[in-house]
Amino acid sequence: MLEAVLLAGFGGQGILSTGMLLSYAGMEEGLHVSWIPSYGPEMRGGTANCAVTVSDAPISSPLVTEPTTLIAMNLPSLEKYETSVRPGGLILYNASLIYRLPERQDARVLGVKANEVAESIGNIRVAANVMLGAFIEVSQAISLKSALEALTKVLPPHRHKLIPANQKALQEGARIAREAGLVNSVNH
Amino acid sequence: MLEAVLLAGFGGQGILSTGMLLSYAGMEEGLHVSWIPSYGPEMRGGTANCAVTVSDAPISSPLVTEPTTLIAMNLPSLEKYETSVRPGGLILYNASLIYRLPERQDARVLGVKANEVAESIGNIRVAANVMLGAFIEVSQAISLKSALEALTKVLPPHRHKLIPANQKALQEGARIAREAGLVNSVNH
Amino acid sequence: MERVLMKGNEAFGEGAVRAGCRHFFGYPITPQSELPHYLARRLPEVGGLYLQAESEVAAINMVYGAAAAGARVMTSSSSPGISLMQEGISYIACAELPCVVVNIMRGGPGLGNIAPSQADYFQAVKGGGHGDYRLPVLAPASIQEIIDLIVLAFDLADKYRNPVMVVGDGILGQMMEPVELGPAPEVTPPPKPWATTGTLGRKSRNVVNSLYIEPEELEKVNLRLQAKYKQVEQEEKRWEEYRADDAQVIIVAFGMVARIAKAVVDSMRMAGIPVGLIRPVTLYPFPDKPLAASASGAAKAFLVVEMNAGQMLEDVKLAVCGRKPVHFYGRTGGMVTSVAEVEGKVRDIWEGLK
Amino acid sequence: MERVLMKGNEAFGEGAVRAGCRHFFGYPITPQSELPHYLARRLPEVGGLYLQAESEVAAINMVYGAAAAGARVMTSSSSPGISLMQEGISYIACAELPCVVVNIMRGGPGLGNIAPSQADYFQAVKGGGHGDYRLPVLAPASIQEIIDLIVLAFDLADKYRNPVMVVGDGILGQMMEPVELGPAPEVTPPPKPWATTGTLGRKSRNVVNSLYIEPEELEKVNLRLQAKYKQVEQEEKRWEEYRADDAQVIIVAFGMVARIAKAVVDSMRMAGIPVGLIRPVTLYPFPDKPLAASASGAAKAFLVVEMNAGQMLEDVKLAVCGRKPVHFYGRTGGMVTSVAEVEGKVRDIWEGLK
Amino acid sequence: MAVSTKRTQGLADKHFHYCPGCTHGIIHRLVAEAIEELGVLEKTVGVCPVGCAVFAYDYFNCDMIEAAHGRAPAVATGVKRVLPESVVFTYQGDGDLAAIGTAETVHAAARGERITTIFVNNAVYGMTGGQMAPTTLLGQKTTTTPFGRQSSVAGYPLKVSEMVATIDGAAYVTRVAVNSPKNILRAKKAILKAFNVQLKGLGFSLVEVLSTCPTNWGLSPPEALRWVKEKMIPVYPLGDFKVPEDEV
Amino acid sequence: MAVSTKRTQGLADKHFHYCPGCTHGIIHRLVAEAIEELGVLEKTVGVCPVGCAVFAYDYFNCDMIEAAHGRAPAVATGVKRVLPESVVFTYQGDGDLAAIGTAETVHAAARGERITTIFVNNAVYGMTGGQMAPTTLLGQKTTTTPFGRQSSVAGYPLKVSEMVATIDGAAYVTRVAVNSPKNILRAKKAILKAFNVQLKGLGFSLVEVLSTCPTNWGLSPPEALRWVKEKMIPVYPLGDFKVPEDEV
Amino acid sequence: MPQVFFENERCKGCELCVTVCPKKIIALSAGEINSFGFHPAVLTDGTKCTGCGFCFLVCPDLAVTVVREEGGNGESTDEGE
Amino acid sequence: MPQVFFENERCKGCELCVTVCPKKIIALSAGEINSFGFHPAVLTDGTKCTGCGFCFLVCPDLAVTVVREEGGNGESTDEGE
Ligand SMILES: Cc1ncc(C[n+]2csc(CCOP(=O)(O)OP(=O)(O)O)c2C)c(N)n1
Ligand SMILES: Cc1ncc(C[n+]2csc(CCOP(=O)(O)OP(=O)(O)O)c2C)c(N)n1
Ligand code: SF4
Ligand code: SF4
Ligand code: SF4
Ligand code: SF4
Ligand code: SF4
Ligand code: SF4
Ligand SMILES: [Mg+2]
Ligand SMILES: [Mg+2]
Repeated sequence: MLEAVLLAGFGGQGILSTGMLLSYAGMEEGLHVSWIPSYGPEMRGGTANCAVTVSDAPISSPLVTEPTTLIAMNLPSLEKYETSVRPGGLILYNASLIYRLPERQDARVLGVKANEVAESIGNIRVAANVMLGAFIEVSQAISLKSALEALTKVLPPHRHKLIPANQKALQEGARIAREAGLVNSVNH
Repeated sequence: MLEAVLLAGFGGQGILSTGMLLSYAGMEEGLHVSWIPSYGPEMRGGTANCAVTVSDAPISSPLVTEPTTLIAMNLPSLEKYETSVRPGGLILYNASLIYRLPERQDARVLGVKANEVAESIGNIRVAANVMLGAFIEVSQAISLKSALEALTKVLPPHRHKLIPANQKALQEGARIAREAGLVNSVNH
Repeated sequence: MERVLMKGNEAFGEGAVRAGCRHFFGYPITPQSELPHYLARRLPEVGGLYLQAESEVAAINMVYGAAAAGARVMTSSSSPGISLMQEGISYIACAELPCVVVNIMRGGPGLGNIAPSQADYFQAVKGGGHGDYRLPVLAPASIQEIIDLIVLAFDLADKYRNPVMVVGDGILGQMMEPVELGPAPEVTPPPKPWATTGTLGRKSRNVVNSLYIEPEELEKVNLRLQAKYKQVEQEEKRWEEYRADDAQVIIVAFGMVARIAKAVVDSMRMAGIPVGLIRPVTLYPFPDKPLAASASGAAKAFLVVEMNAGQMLEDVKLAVCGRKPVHFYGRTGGMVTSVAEVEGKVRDIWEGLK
Repeated sequence: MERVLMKGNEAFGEGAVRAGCRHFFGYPITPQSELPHYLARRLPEVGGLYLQAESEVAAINMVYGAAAAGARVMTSSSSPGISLMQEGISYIACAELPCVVVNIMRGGPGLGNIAPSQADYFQAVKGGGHGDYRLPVLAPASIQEIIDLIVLAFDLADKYRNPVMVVGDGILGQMMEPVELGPAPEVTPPPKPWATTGTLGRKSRNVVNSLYIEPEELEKVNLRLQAKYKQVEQEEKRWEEYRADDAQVIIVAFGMVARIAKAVVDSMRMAGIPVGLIRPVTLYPFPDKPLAASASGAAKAFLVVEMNAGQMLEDVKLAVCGRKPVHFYGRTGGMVTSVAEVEGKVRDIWEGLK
Repeated sequence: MAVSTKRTQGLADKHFHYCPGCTHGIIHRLVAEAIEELGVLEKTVGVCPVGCAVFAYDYFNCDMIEAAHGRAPAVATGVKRVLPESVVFTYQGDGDLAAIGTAETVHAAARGERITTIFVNNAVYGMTGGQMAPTTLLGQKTTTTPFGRQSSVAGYPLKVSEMVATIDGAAYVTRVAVNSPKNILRAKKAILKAFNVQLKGLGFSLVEVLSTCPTNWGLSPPEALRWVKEKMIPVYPLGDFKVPEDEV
Repeated sequence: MAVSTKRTQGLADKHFHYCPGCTHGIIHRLVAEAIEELGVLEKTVGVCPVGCAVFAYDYFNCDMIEAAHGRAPAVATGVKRVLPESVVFTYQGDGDLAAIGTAETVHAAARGERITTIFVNNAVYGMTGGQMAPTTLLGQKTTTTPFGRQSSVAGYPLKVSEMVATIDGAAYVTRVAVNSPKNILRAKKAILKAFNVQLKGLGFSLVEVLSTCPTNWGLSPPEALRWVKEKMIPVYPLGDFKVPEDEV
Repeated sequence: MPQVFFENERCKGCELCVTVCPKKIIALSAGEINSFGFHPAVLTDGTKCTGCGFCFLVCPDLAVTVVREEGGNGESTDEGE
Repeated sequence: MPQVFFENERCKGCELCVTVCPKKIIALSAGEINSFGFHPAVLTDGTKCTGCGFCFLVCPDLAVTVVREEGGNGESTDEGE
């Protein structure tokens, strides 16, 4: 198993910490993991991406140039990275901010209204975790349980009050993915 | 003809401008010349050396590591450079400040009390020109006349009042050399 | 042993603490910021000092002072900031003081950008400052290796009384991987009887200096430095070979790029192409031996891959010395080579060999 | 034509004035002081400006501003000061601004001394600053050549929109030789439509910049720079050959050392030993062609002579590429090679060849 | 007659990249308006810093130069000495101007360089992630003073205007803030005056502007405005520190 | 009882390399005497500049470090932070401290660094051949202001003490001169006080000493003393610019 | 009557205009969201607007335009401390 | 009576002591010359010396030693402006 996930969007969507959560949970499951961020010069609102690799074998190259999964949190990210996804890969997109369907015919695709879900939970910054919940559900790369537990490790103690919201986000994402069923690229 | 002259002493003795004078006069005679200074970090009183090459052929290397003539203005300079003089070369030393004879047996040697002469002329800074006068007399590398004339070019206009003193110094040096006759290394 | 997920930049900091470094002077710059952030928190915990300097120029000169006073001391920066340190590094090298300088390289030249790069190779290994001096330069390729090499860096600095540079790029600095910290190593820096601590009863005064007004004296200093560098070249070359034994195409790459190259080696081997990797761990002294050996052995061609326009390439050519062709593939400006690109390049070379 | 006796440092200044340079920014340092002294007097005479900066860092950034405003501008310094300019030079190279930087090298590393040296070769030709940039580097060997090359330096800077470095050593800077100035050359710097002069009616704004936050963009800039350097390498290699045609031992030396080498060539020829000299006039681009040609021709051995521990040596080795042995003789710390020492070295090589 | 708060011609038609509520945007507008109102847009050359305002060359609608970190006054000097008729300004943060660029600032002032410096003091290094600046307040938490700035370790806030005012070549030195409409209007006047001092050739002019960094202060933008008023202004009092003699 | 003006133990038994009549030598003696009298010679680390005092490491009889040009305060900071119990001083010229080292000086002061800086203001770059310094007087001829320093080109003399006194971490800032026996005695007291401020941990102390450079001023040594009195002191008035609060 | 326009795509929802409006008639739109993910500012009751221009003055992103009659109650009446 | 000694090899003949001596009893030796080429300072009339120490204070090269009785008329009597 090797999942090379690219999470892409802009700052403030919680992308980097979501990627970290995935890595952490993977490590706790005994998998090999790596996490690589990349962001623009803006402190807030600029691009924020991160690449997470989760694998049962040692990771030679942690760089993700051809992701197995793209989690696109806004339109520019989808536009920039859609073509790089591996054939047969997965595209999860934030349907709150992306109004068009991905064009790739050879990838599995699922849209999740992450902003709406996050706002309904009461914290826009958990949007990316909604997507992560969906990813875990679809990919089964790690268990949802590991992710839920890893929150305590990833969030610093003074942020632990945010754990419930984040758990909710993961769970909601997973639920939506479960209920939606995956849009299969071949027939969407 | 190639004269590679090393003038060495400490700052304030007029060494660098004396070397310049020799170069200038040589150039005016149509010879190839070069002038290289070297000094310590002190502004006054530290070591001040200069190497002048005067030649009737183009000068490939202007560096003087084995001078044909050493003009030593103080004891440390004599001690440092005496051994570098070419066999058969010339050592002129400032007998005002150097109380011992050079030890080289294979060089021609002449001592001139340059400080005393300069003070008698009324300007200690012409001491090196006293030595230059002596050098010109002994070596005939250039004519004394060229040196006397070149003073107007080497001294900046606001220093032209010093020309008589410098001329005097050159002439006195030449006279002393003429009168002394050269201490031949073989029999001193 | 507990595995913890750690950022590269933090690993540099924790590694330094484990190496007994208690003084850090630096000036913020992306993409190495997590390193000072980490140490600003961590050093006071162990009785150490994090001090933010007013500039990189000041930082390196604070390092000079702290090293002169006998401390294990570190600074870190990224490309433009390292350029500003060149005068200071030259001074430290001449005064023979031990210290560690970390450069998390970013896209250049100029302000460039904050994306990963390896374009300060020349500056690091040939000496971007004035005069004949050299720095041992270490290039870790994983977070775990950062922890290990930073300890080595301090040891080499003390052993040779010389600044040591550790280079990474923005990816290495900001990525996270699990590391096993293990028990802290025993750290026993050698005594520093030359340190300017105040004489405190010592009979003779200590002077830390790089001024030698007499050329004869300065030449002696240079001869001593050159002898030291010769020793470094004899004793400190480090490299990793990966499936290189029987390889006909040898990839040469350092740092993060070597990770990519490893993936290429694996995929090419699966495709039946005998590719191997030689990864310099020390960039200076450059591990020319394994390259020379390959050049006289199984290797039919070399491929140097760098995130620059071809800098280490020159050292590889010097090592191979015309015996086998040396190819180059590089990306610049913060672009990162993909596995596929390098595979393509290897295939081309392989076709050419047939 | 009138011959005048001129100091090397003054010749740099007068050459710049003849090249149409009207702006100089610098910070004092030995052994180049006569250059600013000269220009402080001379520039006002021709309506120009001499401005003393508060540091070398400020000086190079004033140069950046003046070049951006479209001026022909120069700065000069010596080794430690040039180290401080490395960040600025990298910026100027990336922003593609023309300017001339003079380095009168002195003994290093560190504070070193003020004696002559060539130990900043690496810094000059490989780029002491961060990132992949290059500077054309010119190395005059006589006062007359200073006058000529400084004009060339400004022309190359404008032609390539790149900083150009001219290097000498303390001897060259402070020695005097007669020069023939001749009539001032016609100077017609190319138009600079990119200069930030205020828009003054121009439709689009000009921006001088070295920041390209997107790696894709910065890579494009780097590719443009690399293409430019390739052109420089094709068009601008300059060297002097002296009795090299049939020489079996080729001395390679630049600057003042080449003058010494010339004397050695003459004396060795007189002794019946076929020695020649190849003197790089451009250190970058390095004149590898004549070396490669000799290596495949009459030459049986090369002797690189430098006032450093062996820096140009690497470029010579890259050019000779293992075809013939390359020997080295160097003095450091401000010590100057004597003719006799080099003769001795040549004799040894010659004996070895027999 | 209907008037509207028209977008100044001094700004290019670009969206700012600044964080929500960051007052860099306000200061940009004020500078641009001043240049436009003085009618010197065509002969102005601006010099940007390295700091959050690094992209200011995309925003100001005149020729622009991006300087190395801290060196904007030196770069501006180069431009102004080549083009004495031009109007040259630098726009610099407190890391850029008051830390790494200290010497360049002091000496541009000492030379009486006829340039205008807009000094944005937000008590922190914004762009690089909220490290301590020389102007960080005592007790203020930053990423490099995680326990709050302690004078015993990290010294005291540097009062740039007070310091620069002691320098003979400085003609106009003032401190303003952009934390309220009233202060914004005052800031505008100060910026206009600074450019006028330059146009009259009186010497170096510096306007220190207290600005916010909600992101790195960990405050909402409205809280940040309050923090300027309650915390910063007491340490950095507003007002003129030096005015040209013919204008006292 | 016979007393004699004994050579201080604070100086090594070396001849100074300074030009005849250069008052660097007097200042060396005062600093050395102060260190000796305070009984701290064994725990003192001195930092020399690049400037005519570059060889000061040969003269002061304690551990010494030669710093890069202008960086002595940074080097001193490194030492003092590693060895808080040591006594650390820098000895710097006006090129070293007031030009290239401006930032290092200002920030050592801002940090309240517990070091003592002896600032030798001789209005010129002595070592490198008499170029203009930031402190060169208006109209003064130097090798780089051959027609006299003009404010329109080269700006105004920088008043370092006045400037540094505005900085919060500076505890003691004073200006003295060594142009007469009386002023020499005062200078000695100031230097003693500066070291005391350091020993008490009160912060940064700076003693600006007006000094001569007969060589580059083109004056005889006695004329040079007069020039200090008649030309320099009017521009650089003597006196305290800041004294520690508990001592006012 | 003065008129205030918000340019939605420029607005970053920072609420500075909300804070300084003396009439408290600006709020962030609850429902709307621009393409950067921000809730832009809107007028809650335009009729109360005095045209003071504070919202314009304080907006860091030039998202606000205020149109008013000259001589109307404008910037000068209330200095908005 | 106070005594003043000059260390000839240290003296650079700068005349600062000559200038500050209130009794004008110091001069450069006309005949003597030290090994650096300087004419060292000498006392012209030691009997007039007050032991004020100004020559010591001003000598940059530590070439002067003044020995006097404690309590004698010393530094404090005349401040040597
Ligand atoms: C030589 C150099 N050192 C450090 C940096 C990194 N750097 C970029 S911006 C900055 C400080 C920004 O702070 P400030 O000047 O206060 O501007 P702000 O972002 O707060 O507006 C630093 C240290 C750099 N680009 N170059
Ligand atoms: C980086 C660098 N720049 C310049 C120099 C050259 N330099 C040596 S001393 C000096 C100035 C000396 O003047 P000052 O500090 O006033 O001391 P003084 O000699 O007058 O006592 C300069 C510019 C240097 N050594 N290093
Ligand atoms: S980081 Fe701070 S200064 Fe920078 S744009 Fe954001 S709020 Fe403004
Ligand atoms: S050059 Fe000036 S400062 Fe330097 S030693 Fe001579 S007189 Fe003193
Ligand atoms: S113009 Fe004034 S009253 Fe009207 S909306 Fe804006 S701030 Fe409120
Ligand atoms: S101040 Fe501007 S950006 Fe902020 S909420 Fe109001 S309109 Fe939007
Ligand atoms: S002690 Fe006083 S009176 Fe005696 S010689 Fe010295 S200066 Fe003159
Ligand atoms: S002051 Fe000192 S050096 Fe000068 S003349 Fe007198 S004794 Fe000699
Ligand atoms: Mg800031
Ligand atoms: Mg000075």
